[in-house]
Amino acid sequence: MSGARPDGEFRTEELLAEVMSRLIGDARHVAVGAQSPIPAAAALLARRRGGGRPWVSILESRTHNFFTDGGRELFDCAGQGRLDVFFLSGGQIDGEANINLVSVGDYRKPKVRFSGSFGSAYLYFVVPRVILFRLEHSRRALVEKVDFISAPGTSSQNVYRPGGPIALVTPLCLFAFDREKKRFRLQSVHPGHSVEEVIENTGFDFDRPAQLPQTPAPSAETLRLLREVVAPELADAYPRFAASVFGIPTQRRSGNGEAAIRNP
Amino acid sequence: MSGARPDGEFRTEELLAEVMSRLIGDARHVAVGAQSPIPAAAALLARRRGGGRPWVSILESRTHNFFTDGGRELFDCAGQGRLDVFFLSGGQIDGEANINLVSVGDYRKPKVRFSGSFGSAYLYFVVPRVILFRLEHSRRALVEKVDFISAPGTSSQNVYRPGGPIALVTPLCLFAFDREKKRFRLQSVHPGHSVEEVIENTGFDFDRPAQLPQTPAPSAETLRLLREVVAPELADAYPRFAASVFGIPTQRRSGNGEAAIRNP
Amino acid sequence: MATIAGSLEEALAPIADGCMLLVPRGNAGVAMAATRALVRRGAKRLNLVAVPTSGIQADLLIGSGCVESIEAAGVSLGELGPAPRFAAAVRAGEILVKDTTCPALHAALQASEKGVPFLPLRGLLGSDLVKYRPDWRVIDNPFANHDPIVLLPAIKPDVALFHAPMADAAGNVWIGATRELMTMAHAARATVVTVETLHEQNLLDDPVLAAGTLAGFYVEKVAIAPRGAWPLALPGHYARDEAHLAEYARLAASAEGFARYLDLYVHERRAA
Amino acid sequence: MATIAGSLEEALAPIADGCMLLVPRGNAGVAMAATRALVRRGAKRLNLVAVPTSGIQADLLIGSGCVESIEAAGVSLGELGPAPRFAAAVRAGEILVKDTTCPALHAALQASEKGVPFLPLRGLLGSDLVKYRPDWRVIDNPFANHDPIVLLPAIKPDVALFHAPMADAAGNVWIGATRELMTMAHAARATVVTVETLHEQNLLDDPVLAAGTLAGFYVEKVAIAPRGAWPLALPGHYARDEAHLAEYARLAASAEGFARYLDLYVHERRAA
Repeated sequence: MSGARPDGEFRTEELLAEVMSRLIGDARHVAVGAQSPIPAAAALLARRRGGGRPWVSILESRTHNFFTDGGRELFDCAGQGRLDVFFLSGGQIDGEANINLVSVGDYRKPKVRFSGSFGSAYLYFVVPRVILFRLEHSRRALVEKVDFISAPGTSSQNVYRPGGPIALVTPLCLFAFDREKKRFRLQSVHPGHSVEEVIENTGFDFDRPAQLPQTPAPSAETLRLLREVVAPELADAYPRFAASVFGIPTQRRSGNGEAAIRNP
Repeated sequence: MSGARPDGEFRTEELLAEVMSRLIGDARHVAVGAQSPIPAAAALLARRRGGGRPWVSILESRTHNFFTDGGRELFDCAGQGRLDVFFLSGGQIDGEANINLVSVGDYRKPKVRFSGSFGSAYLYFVVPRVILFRLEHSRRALVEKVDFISAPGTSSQNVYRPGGPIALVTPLCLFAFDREKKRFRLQSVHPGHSVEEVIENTGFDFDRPAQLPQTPAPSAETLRLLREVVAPELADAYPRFAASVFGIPTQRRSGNGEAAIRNP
Repeated sequence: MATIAGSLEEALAPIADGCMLLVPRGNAGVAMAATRALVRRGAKRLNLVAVPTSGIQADLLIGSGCVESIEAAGVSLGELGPAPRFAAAVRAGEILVKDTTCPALHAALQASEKGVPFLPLRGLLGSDLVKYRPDWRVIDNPFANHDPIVLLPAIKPDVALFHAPMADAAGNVWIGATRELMTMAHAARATVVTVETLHEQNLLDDPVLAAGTLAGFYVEKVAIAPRGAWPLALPGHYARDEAHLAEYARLAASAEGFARYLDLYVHERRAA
Repeated sequence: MATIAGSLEEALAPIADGCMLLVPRGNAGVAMAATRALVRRGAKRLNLVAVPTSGIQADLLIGSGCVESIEAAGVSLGELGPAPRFAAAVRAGEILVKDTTCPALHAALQASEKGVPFLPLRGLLGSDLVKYRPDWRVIDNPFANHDPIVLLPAIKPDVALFHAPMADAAGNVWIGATRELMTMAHAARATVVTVETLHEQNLLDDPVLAAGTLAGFYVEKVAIAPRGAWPLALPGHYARDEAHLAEYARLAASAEGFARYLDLYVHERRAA
């Protein structure tokens, strides 16, 4: 639990939201799927900075959501070419940007079972700029080859694929993805971390420049926006995240006249 | 224009509505498409007699219409197997129950152009009991072979086709359709008409029994139901028909709080 | 995305000559005021796609020489008989007709809505519609043996144009249960809407209104056009003007009568 | 068609052992009171299809031994982590999982809704989902050259089960903007709905309500179950009970804890 922090200090979640927000760039429409509180914060931050652009759709949110055609609208919208940026994670992510949201070990009798592929096997193909994120930067999360391909990082020339990965954000660093080479390239290392730490904890091989920049820390203004403006907006979709990272009281989630029911 | 008629007298439209109503049988759901006022009357009559069964959907009606999923719902509903009876007509209908709603002569430069095929090319295949009707019983309407097949009367064994024609109703008679033989069979001739008249005015060959029954006239109770109960219900979809056949004042069409606009 | 246009004419700017224009059936919110404005503007070579049928709107545009082709399951004036300028233009070979059937049109739009290149549809086989639609394909259903099925390519319209009861300042449009308007907007590159009135609150803020609302995200332009569906109905708001439609049917039966109709109701702006 | 059932148990009669049961995602109106009643009844061999994901509902049914197979794009407790009984059952090989992706589920239901044997979908190629779904087919798009595309067979559920704010005496159900509930009802052979309350007027008589209404024509049974989505949310009516869901996550982490949860909240009927 936290609340205000001394000026200049920031949490990893805040740094990552800032990094993702920059990656969003000049998008028209950014959507955020299930279990993605940091991407949701990034999208709302980008929208604040853009003065209302891009449109932001947060799957679990009632207020940041213009969909009125049911659960399929997000996917139809992406199929229409009307979704520019999406975020995906994976239990495993490998060096060719394949993601695994299904299982480790034998598919039919796995050692570990994850939640499932959600929309990844579709959105990874049709959304032009997919930002990967993984909050555990380890050799078991970032692997040489995933055990199960929920969605492949690249496809052969004849496969219809206007979309795909552009980057991978972790608590240690930012990778860019090169679709031609099918490889990640280290872009910057976050403050307090080193390239050696990245190499040691990454299960796949990647490119890197001779001179490696540090990821810029979020500015005071960014932190203010995140804490004062974005965080309360996050709470309707991610009450626990908003509470633990930003200290937003959990009762705020039951806004819109919804009373929480504690007992039947 | 007409209004009340002496007991026992009936108009052709009333007889045909009665004939179609009997053909509806024990259906769960009957739908009526565009430009089909007599079928609409038949369906509403059947529903009255069935104490609220079958469900009746009238395309142009606001009150007899439970569709809330847009223009495609009728067709989706039929594709789901949830529509038992539908009515189709044709500029031309031939002896194999092919119907033509498109044109006479060369398709690209026709002598006569009709309105178009509407839903026929689909509903004829998937609705189990399609009742054909043609209000002009002549050799130019009931032809040996249609100039354009909007929808074929029969299909080969391997074509998915749970539906098709069961009968053809005209102002002169009732034909049943035999899908195996691909031929019509004369079932009954309407009061005031003869089998010779039917033969003379029909462009296709058809079967007929040695003893040909007369179509029963509508009972006094049927006529009462049609005139007093069904006719006012018809007026929201078919104001001109309800006015000219049943003498329902045309201002009734603007029910449901809708005011007619006479001038911009 | 949507902006509330200062005039009907401004709102219609996205409807360029030669574009593929998607319009709804007679009682689903036909933008008739906008249609008259297109005639006045002298729109040319429109490739009209009716969802799935049309009446006076298509007839008026065809009679005015605005139309190059029309894809529709039917064009008629309903109880008032055939659409006279449509029938005349077809007989004269002046327009290209792409005959279809209602569910095929809905399915082909849903294909665009879903971003797939085609949708399958039952029925159709053995119909001459298939014969004259070289853009349709028949394949063997891969999930069965010897089971032919038609595939319809996605229709990708440039602009969808319709009339609705209300919009709000954000360009959200309340369409009610006329859901094909939503599919049309999803399928089209741009959507232009005329409305009776502006609603003061955001339509998406009220869950009951939101259920019948197309998000402004999909809408390019909104213009206010009171009684904008006249002489057609806007269900729940006003009925068809039967007398006017009968007058149209009578006048449009001849080229001269049609010209007189235009003078009376379109060019003179008495109807706008 | 719909009848208002006298009890929740009576309404659930169409959900026979071994049937294919269609249920919505967590915030779309999950019939949790009905789910607890199914557990109490000892439902068996359900083939669960989640539209397109599930959480505590699937986990509860799986942990209670009611489920033979599940088709879903995801099963999880959201912010509270993995669905523990689901994960345990998969690791033990006790249930068959048909892994899929959200839009594939929506498309396969739309195929049923449209009465077509399949729908195509972009994406998917090169995913191991395709490898483990022998019921999917890859064909060459007939409208292009060397353009592979996946075809998904129609999902044809026996029963769709969900919870909604209100129904009327005719069985019409107001679902608002949660339109997948309509597709579910269209795709399923029968639909069972629990609602918070009965609405006194016919929902179809009010055009604003009608826009968000599923017609009773598609509904087999309606039962009144106040707070019937608890502990999940019914958006616009009540929020998720985070404390209870956290308790579920904690208890369900072990088989023993799960049994205790059932004792506390399901079998004792404290939650019904």
